[in-house]
Formats: sequence, C-alpha cells, structure tokens
Amino acid sequence: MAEFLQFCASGLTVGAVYALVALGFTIIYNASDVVNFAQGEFVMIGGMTTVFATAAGVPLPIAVLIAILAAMVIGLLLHRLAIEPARGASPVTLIIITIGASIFLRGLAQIVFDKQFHSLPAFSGDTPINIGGALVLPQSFWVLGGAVVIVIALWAFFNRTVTGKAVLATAANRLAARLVGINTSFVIGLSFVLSAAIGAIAGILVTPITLTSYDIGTLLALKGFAAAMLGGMGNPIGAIVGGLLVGLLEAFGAGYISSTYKDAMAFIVILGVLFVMPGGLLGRASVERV
Amino acid sequence: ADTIKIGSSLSMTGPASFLGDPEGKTLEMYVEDINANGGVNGKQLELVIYDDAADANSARTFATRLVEDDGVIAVVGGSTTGATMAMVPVFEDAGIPFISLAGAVVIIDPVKEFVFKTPHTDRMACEKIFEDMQKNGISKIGMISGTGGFGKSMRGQCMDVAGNYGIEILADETYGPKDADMTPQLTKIKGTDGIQAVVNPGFGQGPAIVTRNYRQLGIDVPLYQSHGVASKSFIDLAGEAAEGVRLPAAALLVADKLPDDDPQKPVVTGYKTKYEETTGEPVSTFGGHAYDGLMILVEAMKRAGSEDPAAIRDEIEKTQGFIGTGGTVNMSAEDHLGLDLSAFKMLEIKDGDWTIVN
Amino acid sequence: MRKLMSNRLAVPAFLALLVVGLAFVMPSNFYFRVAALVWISALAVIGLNLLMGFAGQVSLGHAGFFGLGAYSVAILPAQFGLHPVIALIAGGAGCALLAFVVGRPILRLKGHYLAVATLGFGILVSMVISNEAWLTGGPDGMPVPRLALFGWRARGADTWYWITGGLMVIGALLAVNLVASPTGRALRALHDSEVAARVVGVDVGCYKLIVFVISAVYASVAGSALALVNGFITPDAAGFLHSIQLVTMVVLGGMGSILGSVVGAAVLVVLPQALTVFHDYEHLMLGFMMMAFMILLRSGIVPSLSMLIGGRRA
Amino acid sequence: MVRRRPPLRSDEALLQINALRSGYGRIEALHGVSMEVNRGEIVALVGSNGAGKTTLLRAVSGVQPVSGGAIVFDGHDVTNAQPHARVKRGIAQVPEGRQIFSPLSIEDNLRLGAYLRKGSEIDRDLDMVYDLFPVLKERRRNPAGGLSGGQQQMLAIGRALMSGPKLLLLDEPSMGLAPILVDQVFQIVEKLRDESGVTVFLVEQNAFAALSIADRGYVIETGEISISGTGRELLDDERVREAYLGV
Amino acid sequence: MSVLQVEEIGIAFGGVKAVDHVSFRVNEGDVFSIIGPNGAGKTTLFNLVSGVYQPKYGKVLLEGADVTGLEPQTLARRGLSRTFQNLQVFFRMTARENVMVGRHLKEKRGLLAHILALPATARQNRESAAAADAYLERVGLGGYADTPAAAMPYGALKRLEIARALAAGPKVLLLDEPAAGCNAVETEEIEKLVRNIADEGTTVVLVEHDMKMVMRISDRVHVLEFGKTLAEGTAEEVRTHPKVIEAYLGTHGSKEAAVALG
Ligand SMILES: Nc1ncnc2c1ncn2[C@@H]1O[C@H](COP(=O)(O)OP(=O)(O)OP(=O)(O)O)[C@@H](O)[C@H]1O
Ligand SMILES: Nc1ncnc2c1ncn2[C@@H]1O[C@H](COP(=O)(O)OP(=O)(O)OP(=O)(O)O)[C@@H](O)[C@H]1O
Ligand SMILES: [Mg+2]
Ligand SMILES: [Mg+2]
Repeated sequence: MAEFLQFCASGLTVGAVYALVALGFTIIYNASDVVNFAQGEFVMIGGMTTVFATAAGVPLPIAVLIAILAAMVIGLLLHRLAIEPARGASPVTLIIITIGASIFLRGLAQIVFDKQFHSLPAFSGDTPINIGGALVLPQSFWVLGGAVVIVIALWAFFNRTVTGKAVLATAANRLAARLVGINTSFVIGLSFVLSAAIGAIAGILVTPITLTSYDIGTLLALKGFAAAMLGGMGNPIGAIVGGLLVGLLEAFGAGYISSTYKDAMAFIVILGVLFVMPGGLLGRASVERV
Repeated sequence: ADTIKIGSSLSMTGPASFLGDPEGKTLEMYVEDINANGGVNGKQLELVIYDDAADANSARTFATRLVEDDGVIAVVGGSTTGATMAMVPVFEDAGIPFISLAGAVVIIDPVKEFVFKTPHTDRMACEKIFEDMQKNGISKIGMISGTGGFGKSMRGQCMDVAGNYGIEILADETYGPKDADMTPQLTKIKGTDGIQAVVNPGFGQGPAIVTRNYRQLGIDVPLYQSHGVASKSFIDLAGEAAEGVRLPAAALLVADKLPDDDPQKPVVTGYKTKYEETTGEPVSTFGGHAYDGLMILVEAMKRAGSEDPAAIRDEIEKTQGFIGTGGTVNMSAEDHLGLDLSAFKMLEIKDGDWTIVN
Repeated sequence: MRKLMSNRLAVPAFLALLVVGLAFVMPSNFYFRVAALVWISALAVIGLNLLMGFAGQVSLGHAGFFGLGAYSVAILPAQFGLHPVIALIAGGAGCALLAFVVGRPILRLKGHYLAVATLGFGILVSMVISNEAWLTGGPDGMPVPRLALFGWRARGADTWYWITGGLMVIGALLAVNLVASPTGRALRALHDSEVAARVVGVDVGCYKLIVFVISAVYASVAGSALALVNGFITPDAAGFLHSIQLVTMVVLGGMGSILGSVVGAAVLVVLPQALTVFHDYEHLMLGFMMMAFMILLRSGIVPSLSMLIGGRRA
Repeated sequence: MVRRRPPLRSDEALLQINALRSGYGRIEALHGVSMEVNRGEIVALVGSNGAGKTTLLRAVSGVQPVSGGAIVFDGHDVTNAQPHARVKRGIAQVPEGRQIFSPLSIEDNLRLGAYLRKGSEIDRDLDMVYDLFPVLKERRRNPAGGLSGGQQQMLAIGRALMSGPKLLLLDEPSMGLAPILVDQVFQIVEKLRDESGVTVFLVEQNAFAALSIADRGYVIETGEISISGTGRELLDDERVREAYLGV
Repeated sequence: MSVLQVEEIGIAFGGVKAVDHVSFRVNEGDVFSIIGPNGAGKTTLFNLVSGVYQPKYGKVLLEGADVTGLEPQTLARRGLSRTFQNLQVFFRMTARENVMVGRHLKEKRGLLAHILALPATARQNRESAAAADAYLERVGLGGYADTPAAAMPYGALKRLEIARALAAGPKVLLLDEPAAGCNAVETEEIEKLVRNIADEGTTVVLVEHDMKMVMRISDRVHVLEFGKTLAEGTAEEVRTHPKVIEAYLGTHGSKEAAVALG
C-alpha cells in the first residue's frame, strides 16, 4: 500500500508538470490551431530565469515575477515576430516555425544562461511528508496545487468570459471571428502570452524537483503534446487528465512492470486509447457536416 | 604550412553537453596557452572544433570534414562512445591519430591502430566500486542505471565483473536520461530484501535526482555513484542529499586535498586553477580528459619532431609516465589507454565537499 | 499529353543531371559525403512527402522506419550472415509489413491525433532499438559491415555519392510516376475530402495504407543506405528528433513537391555544416533561418519560389 | 437592432464604393466597381456565379484585400481599416457559406455576434433573434455544427443582427432555406429597414424576391457594374429578365 | 422495379431524432424528390443511404439487395453516388482532375503499373481525362477544365460535384440542393441537366428547396418533417397537401409550385 501511494505521488507530481505543459499547448491551439512546439521552452525560461535571478541576489518572489514576465514577453515576441507575419500560412508551416523558434530559444538560452544543470531550493523545505507510508516532498504539493489553480482559472476564462469565448471563436472560424469584430491578431497574441506564463509557472514550480537546464524543453514538449492529445486536444480539463495519466502510467509502469520500458507503457496506452476514442478521452467529437 | 592543424568534434550541445562543454573550453584554453608559449616544434597550433551534439551521424560527417577539408594531422575529441565509434573508421582509414574522450572500453578493446583514449573505462570504475564494497563487507547490492550510452555500458561492465568480487546484484532498475523522478524505481529497490548498497551508473542530471529521491525515501544503505558525476555541480544539484555518497574519480576533484608529495598534485592544481579562473565554472574531470588528450598529443608531436600523422601515432603509443589529471599514463601496443586502477581515488562527499577514502 | 509526359519526367531528369553535374565540382571527399547525406535524406523525405504532401497524413514516427532499415543492414549480416543488399531488401520488406500492420489502426486517426500516434510508434521503435543492447549494441550503437559486391568494396565517399544519388533519382522517378497515376489522384483527393473520395469509390483506408507502406519503404531504404555509408549506426537514426527533422525537410522544401523534398533535405543537411562558423551561435542561427524560411516562403521553398517566378512571368 | 430610430430614408450615402479593385493573387475579380448604398435603403446586387458579388461584400467588411479604389462608410474612409474596426462602426456581414463557430453552442455564436457591444440590449436582441428563429432557442446549448444547413443559415443571420448594425451585408441569405423561411427572411429584411432603420446591402440569387423588396439594385457582370436602377426598373429591364429572372 | 428502397430507417444525434422510421421506394429512371423544412432530416437521410452514417435501425435496398451499413466506397461500386450540400470539392486539384477522380472505379488499378508508369497507365490517364472533359462539358463547365477548383465560384463548384458524381457512372444519383446559390436562369440549366440524366436511365434522388424546379421535374415527392414522413405523392398531390403548405411551402413556395405546375 505504501508502495502504491509512493508510485501515485511520483506519478501525480511528474504528471502535473506534463499537465501544465499540455495546458499551454491547449490554449494556443484553441486560439490558433497551432501546435506550439516551443511550449517546452517557456518551461525552461521560467526555471532558468528564476535560477539566475536568485543567483544574482534577487529575492525568490521577485525572481519568480521576473521569470514569468520574461516568458510572457518572449511569448508575445514569438507571436508578433514569427507567427503573425506568417498569417495565412498552413498549420504545418506554423508548426515548423514553432520548431524553429524552439531551436532558436534553446540556442539563445545556452548563450544567455549556460549549459549546466541548475536547481532551486524547495519553496517549503525538503523534509518529506509521510502519507500512509509514502514519502512525498512538500514541493509536490506546490506543483499539484499550482496545476489545480491554473486549470480552474482557465476553465473560468474560457467558459465565463467574453474574451475567453473570443479565443474559442477565433480557433473555430477565423473568418467569422473577424466578421463579428474580434481582433484575431490580439486574441492569438494573448493566447501566446497566456501559455508562456503558464509554461513559466510550471518551470518555476518543478525546478526544485526536476532540475532545469537549457535543453529540458524538447522532452517536456513531447510528453506535454502526447498528454494533450490523450486528454483530447483543445480541452483544458483533458489536458490535465492526460498529463496526470501519463505521469501515473510512467510511475506505475516503472514500479510494477519494467523501468526500462516505462515510457513505452505510456505510449502504448495512448495508442490504445486513441484506437478506441479517436478524439482523446475528453475531446469534443468534431462536428463536421457534409 | 606554418601552423599545425589539430581537430576535434565534441558534444558541446545536446544531451552530453556537460561533457563536451568543459572539454571544448579546455582545448581552446590550452591551445591558446601553448601558442602563447611558442607553439609546438616552433609552429603555432590551429584548433578546428565542431559541435556534433552527441549525434553519431554528425560526428561522422565532421570527422570526414576534419580529414578531407580541414586537413588536420591529429584529433582529440569524441565526447560520447557513440560519436567516437562513428568516427573511428574515418580516422583509421585516413591514418590520423585519434584520442577519444569517451568512456566505454570498446573504444580501445580490441586495440585499433590509430585510436587512443584518456578517460578511465567504465569497467575500471565498476572494479573500483566493488573493491571498496568488498573492503566494507558488502556483497548484495541493487543497481539503478541510466539508459543513456554511459549508464547502459557501465551497467553491463558491472554485471560482468561483479562475480569477480563476490557481489550479487539483487535489483536492477533503470531510468531514462531525462527522467525527472526516480522514486518508483528506488521504492522497488528499497522493498528488495537484503540489499546492502546501491550503485548508480549514469551521468547528467539523473544521478542528482536519484540521490535526492534516495534521501527522500529514507533509504539508509550506502549509495555509490560513478565517475560520470565527477564534478562539483553534482554536489550543488543533489544538495544535502549528496552527503555520504561515494564514487570513484580522478585526483583532479580533490586537488587541494592531495598530499604534497603526490606526483599528480602540481598537474591537477595547475589545471584546476587555470580552468576555474578562465571559465568561472567549477572544474570537472571531463575537461581534465581533454587536457590529458591534448598534452599526450603535444608531447608525442614534440618527440616525433614532425607533422607526420603516422610518426605521431607511434609516439603516442610510446607514451610512458605521463602524468595527467586522470592519473599516470603508460601506453603500449596492447594498451591504448595506459591507466590502471590506481588512477582512481575512492571519494566520499562530506559537508558538501569531496574527501578521499582510504 | 506529350507535354504532360515531359513535365512529369522533368524533375527526375533534372535531379539526375544535378547528381552528375555536381560530381565535377566537388572539391573534396567531405563534399561528396555531405552530398551523399543529402541524397539519403532526400530519399526518405520524398517518401514522407508522398504521405504528407500528397495524401495529407502526417507521420511523426518515420525515423522509426529509417532506423529499422539502418539496423537491418547492421544486424542481419552480423547475425545471419546475409549479404548487405539482401539485408537492405529484407529491411524494406520488413518495414512494409510493419507499416501494413500498424497502419490500419493508426491511419484511422486524423490530424494531430494521427501525429501523436505515429510519434508514439516511432518512440516505441527507437526504445526497442536502444534498449535491446544484445542485438543492437544499445545507445552506443553498432558497426555495420562494409558493402561488397562481387569482390568490389564500396568505400570512399565518392562511391557512396553515386550509389545514393542513383537511389535518390530512382526514388524521385517512382514518386512522380505514382503521383501522376490514378493512385496519385486518389491520394490527393482523399487529402482534400475523404467523404467525397469515398462516394466515388475510393477505398480511403486502403489508399492511406498503400502510401504509408510506400513511404515506410522509402525511409527504410534510406536508413539502410545511411548505415552502409557510415559503417556505424546509433539509435539516434530512429529517434524522435530525426522524425521531426524529416518532417521539417518536407515542409521546408514544400509539401507535395518532389523537387522540394530534395531541396528541403539539402538545406537542413548543409545548413549545420555552413553554420559551424558561428560556433556558439550555431543553434540560434539554425532556428532563426528555419523561421525566416518558413515565414518568407510559407508554402515551402520550391512551391513559393515557383509561384514568385511564375508571377513575374505572367 | 432596435436601438436605432425608425427610418429616415435619405439620399445621404451610408456606404460609398469608388472604383474598387480586388482579386485573388494574380486574378483580378473586381475591375473598378463604383456604387453606393444610401441610409435606410435596401440595395440588391445580382449577378451570375463568379461575377464578383461575394468578393465585393468581403471587401466592404474588410476580410478581402483591395488593390485600388476606396470604401467610405458613414463619412469615414475605411478602405484600409481592420475588419473589427468596421464592425465597431456598424458593418455586419452574413457571409457566404454561413461560417458559423461549429464547436461553440448556438447561444455562444449569437452572443459573439454582439462581441463589441455592451449592456442590457444584448439580452433583448437575443430574445428577438430567438423569436425570429425559434429552433435556435430550442437547441441553444448544443454545438452549432450539428445544425442543418438551413438552420445554420438562420444562425448566421441572427448572429449578424446581434451586433446591432447600421449596415447589414447579406450574402445569399436565402440559400438553402425552405420556401416558407425564404418568405420570412425577406420579410425580416424589410422589417429591419422599416422599423429599425437598418441599411441593407443584399446579394441574392433569388433576384426576383430581392429586387421586389429593394429600393435600388445593381447588376454585376464579371467584376463590373453593368446595370443599375430602382428595384422596379430592374425587374422590368429586358436584359435582367432574360439573364437573371428566367422569364 | 424499385431500384432504391428504404425501409423504416432511423438515426438520432443526442436527443434529436434526425430521421425517424422513414420508408420509401424509388423507381428506376425516376426523379424522386425529398423536401421538407430545414432540419427535417433530408441530408441525414442521404448520409444514411450513402453509407456516410450507420443507421440505428432500418434497411436500405439497392436493386433489391440489402446494402444497409455498407461503406460509401462499396456503395459507389454498386452504383450509388452523390453530391453534398456542404461542398466537398478537391480544392487542390483542377476541375478536370476532380472529375477524373470520379472515374476512379472505371480506372485500371495496379500499383506496380502506376509506379513504373507503364504505357497502360498513360493510356488510362488519357482516357480518364477525355472522359472528364466530356462530363465537364455536359454540366457546362467546359471552360473551367484547367482551373484550380479553389479559384472557381460557388455555383460552378456545385456543378463540378455533379460532374464528378456522374463520372462514377451511377445507377442512382443523390443530389443535395444542386441549385442552391444559383439564380433562376442557372437553376433552369441545372434542371435541364437533371432531367437529361434521368432520361438516360440514371435514377435521381433530389433534395432541393427551389419549388419551381422540384415541382416541374419530380416523378414523386416525399416530404419530411422532424425526421418523419409527412406526405408522399406526385408533385400535384404534395403541393396541395395542407400540412405541407403549412409546414414547408408557405405562400411563397405555394405560389412558385403553382407557377411551375402551371
Ligand atoms: N479563393 C479564390 N481564389 C482565386 N479566385 C477566386 C477565389 N474566390 C473567388 N475567386 C474568383 O473571383 C471571381 C469572383 O468570385 P465571387 O466568389 O466573388 O463570385 P460570386 O459572384 O459571389 O459568385 P457566386 O454566385 O457563385 O457566389 C470568380 O471568377 C472566382 O473564380
Ligand atoms: N452530426 C450531427 N450531429 C448533431 N445533430 C445532427 C447531426 N446531423 C444532423 N443533425 C440534426 O439532425 C437534424 C436533421 O438535419 P439535416 O441536416 O438532415 O436536415 P436537412 O433536412 O438536410 O435540413 P436543411 O434543409 O436545412 O439542409 C437537424 O436538427 C440537425 O441538427
Ligand atoms: Mg458568392
Ligand atoms: Mg440539408
């Protein structure tokens, strides 16, 4: 039982990170149909900026703020300088642009920061908390709590605010959105800024557990993307469910089956789910009338 | 030509950048240094250096480029075993001496005419660890290894030699090179009866996370790391969790703690001071491998007195009593590494610093 | 119709001339090697372009097939003493079979879901390759026996230049043939509207499968060629990053353009070599160039340029 | 849509189009179109497939780049204004092909029509749209993509009305509607003009019905205006009867 | 003999019974029209008959054989083809190529021959192109053959779909609002085309809101409302059916229908 709980704790912590990355994917995808493969870079920027700011003597809360702002600015620049000028290009073209952006940002980080791994002190100590025999780091609760807060805020944003609806409308039909008076370029820019912020927050929360370096983005983007698809692309709740599920699968795979093939476990389950539910677990069935 | 061209292809970015980065910096630093002091055989050295990002195919292309396009006469480089092995045929075909900076024993076993290496082999690291265990009466262990090239290869070597030391491996877990949490694997090890110690072959950030998770789960048997984490940044990353961790490593890490009569002392202190002053980063044994490789090559060139690759190769093979950061090197036609177990020191982390275990 | 015939063959003919012509201006073996790498990537990319550009189905796991092709010429000769050429063919056949088996369920998915499923497939393949060290040498890779035909050994980069260039031209020729045939039309049709294709009798599932299998064979052959050229192979060839690279080559060169496939491959193979002068800024530049290319030539290099040129003429 | 005073039909132009040119890539679809729509009137535009009707409407609402000429709306030159700025000024379009937000609910679709508006009038207008098209009310929580073709057309009209426009651009509003609804739509258009003072620019294939309610009409042929006049005049014009009315 | 027979067919989406126990028979060579208010289930019925949707219950018989639930491509092989209310055009192809795809079932397949570009393939391409040109000519799009579909106006695309469906050589052709977006004159052309198709022996099932056309052309008319059959009969019978007038025709429709039937 303690063992089981331990795997759960591990899965949920790692899963929460994937979930936050998946959420970032979801937001930009919702607004613009772009799968932003630079999403992992926002996580990296969040973590690395905080590390370097605190190392420079900036108090943690301010460093966190700086990091989130930095990511948001980069998100905005990414939209204004790379996505917006390619307006009207096909989704694949935009995806390749985001891949280019992720290479660019990684290249930038290796110059601005360095190529070392870095860590942050945990927000509330390193003493594990004993839950039914499982030993869980306090930072795990920060990560999970952060994920919960963000997803609730986003849910409210998309379902309760006009701007949120405008984001969804822009995704559903860009032409129609423009015709009802939505400034689509602003909306898409907003979505980049928003998901950059979420990415950065994720990066800051997890760095004390997972460490960070200039090139952690790729793998996070990959897992986050898989998680988003497992949950059903475009659905924030799906992103969370998908992320946690991938995390749990990895943990239980490693714990009960084989640590060598634990990633395989996650992907086999994803493939299996998609075969049965081609729109992901919580994906809206696409209504395309002929 | 009035300059001597030597080449290198390193993993300065990518998954093995923590190897390639200090290696590259070391080479550039010392080539400058050598040139400032009059060069080799009266000629200036010219270093051509490429970043293969640990990709074997790129490494292979750069190897061809070094030989065909740049016309180098010798090569120091290859941060990872995969990249090294991909380059080997090019240099063997071209007859260019190649000193690799990668770990695995396959690079020099079997011996290849033009291929040498400076880092201790993973097999030696296993032997050193098991030797220490034997001394402490440990015979039943668990293993958790990275699935990257380094971890995987060392795991294999350890399995191979465990029997020689009467060591039994009861648990054998792995983790991916970029994994962020190893508590499930460690929980399994923790739950395995009779384990007296755990070994963690691997490099990069993985071992630091393993170490942290190890303490998080309150596992109280000794934890052995490998020479793959032999840099100060491991202690920084693992923090307090690193206390008590043991690992085999070169003298470089404990330069200041070596007895004054140790022949390696001047070499390692010299390198350490220079590296840390120039780069502002803590020294690692990886950069040291590059230093050793470059110096072995330079001395061979001096002895050969020519720029003929074949002559240089012969002289490299004749390296005797060279004192580097990794130990004393005595090469021969059968041994293109030239280090023995004595080159390794068993270290333990105490109060956030390395100490030598006797 | 005469004109259409000559049009179709124009691209492979041009490529053949290119292969021959370039050979005369290559300054050293290094350039031959880089060119050979371009031809190899181009071959894989042409296959992937059939799948992506014409049939509109993404695959983020094509490096899986590439890797399997590569390892088949490494493993089969070493373990079963097969001749490398036989191993290459066996690899292609094996990939075709594998693509056939996994293709049915995977290709029922659409868009990003298809992307993630193929991604998963690719990752599974690369995991097996890197974990089953007893067979594949693990992450550090394994050597590949030299290709020898009738006692003649393929060694130098220039030899490989010709072999891979030949393979690439043949690949391009077969691809343009396919595109111009009824099968090609069915593929392009299902790209635009599956339901419309079905109601005129196109068995959409079957055609997706056909093109998936074909593209897998292209990737496999390209992988075998790379392994033979290098004489050594690591799991990177089958990895996720390589899959992404192949997709990038397709899009960069131009979806649905065979010539674009070669151009896309050339750019991404040559660029890193050219950018080494930037040292630490290499990746920055690579990312920047990729973005710049895609923003300025958003339909891919070849289609965008031909539109530009066509526009001026008109 | 009730917020404006009942009509003051006037000769003052609300929309003025001068020598407008536009096209797709190298193909020019409008070769210098000039026309105007006066405040409070219904103007119908008829023409055969591919004449450029849709292109003209798209240019007016700002989603179609123009290469020459000018569009003046309500005294402001909007030739280069962003679409959302034009919506703000009071232009709403029911686009060809309906262009609804498929995954969003019907009510969300309608509310998004009022995206740039604030205040309680929105709810009142929503009720009004639901009164016009009761089926939309029944299904208001469902995704709009599930609606039948004609139902989607109703939704598109309703959405445009939700912005409380001064000028309503209708691109073939009767397309795909059941005959009984075609009646209704034309009645609604007339009612909008007469009771709410909305100016309507109507593109319609059902030329007879359109010209019957129109104050004035234009005929467009391959990107150029060929005939213009009052609705009556056009209905009686021999060329129009032959080419568009089929009598 | 009835070439197409639908028995008690039905499907629901969520709570909506889109098609609810509908039955009818269509005789060979007839023009059989299905009309009804928006959302009555006409398109859904087409989707059920053509295999795009699987019916929840009920049967479809084509030339007497049960074809319920078969895939669209299988039905196409058996001689059933259709057009779409929401355009489904191959936008990346020219008009000619669109129609050539319609010839798919008539083309010789053989992957190897295609990849190797054997002379037979070239011959096949020529044949298909010639056939496609003939169909384009027939629907009045002769001038558009080399135009990319993306650059064609809406009305032309509707006819392009008809040409493509015809190219498949169907025995039964389902047309979903072929005249939508066409003016009176263009509608008359389409009407002629449809009549022409029927005269050559192809059975046409038509969904259309243009009452002039429906009334003039139909041998029988089937009326749906809320997924259920409201009435069926000759044009004259349906036109005067009070419920049909109330639910569907209204004054405008009645007038048009009256004009059409003289
Ligand atoms: N996306 C496009 N790309 C290229 N050409 C186009 C495009 N859309 C329209 N055209 C061309 O522009 C011209 C005008 O088309 P438009 O859609 O404005 O006609 P329309 O009068 O609205 O026709 P319809 O009655 O069929 O709706 C046509 O010749 C058409 O072929
Ligand atoms: N895929 C679907 N999802 C949800 N609802 C659907 C779906 N398909 C059809 N419906 C519903 O079924 C009913 C019938 O729709 P259908 O499209 O068949 O109507 P129709 O008779 O063709 O109308 P129109 O004349 O407006 O085209 C409508 O209420 C529609 O909303
Ligand atoms: Mg139009
Ligand atoms: Mg319909």
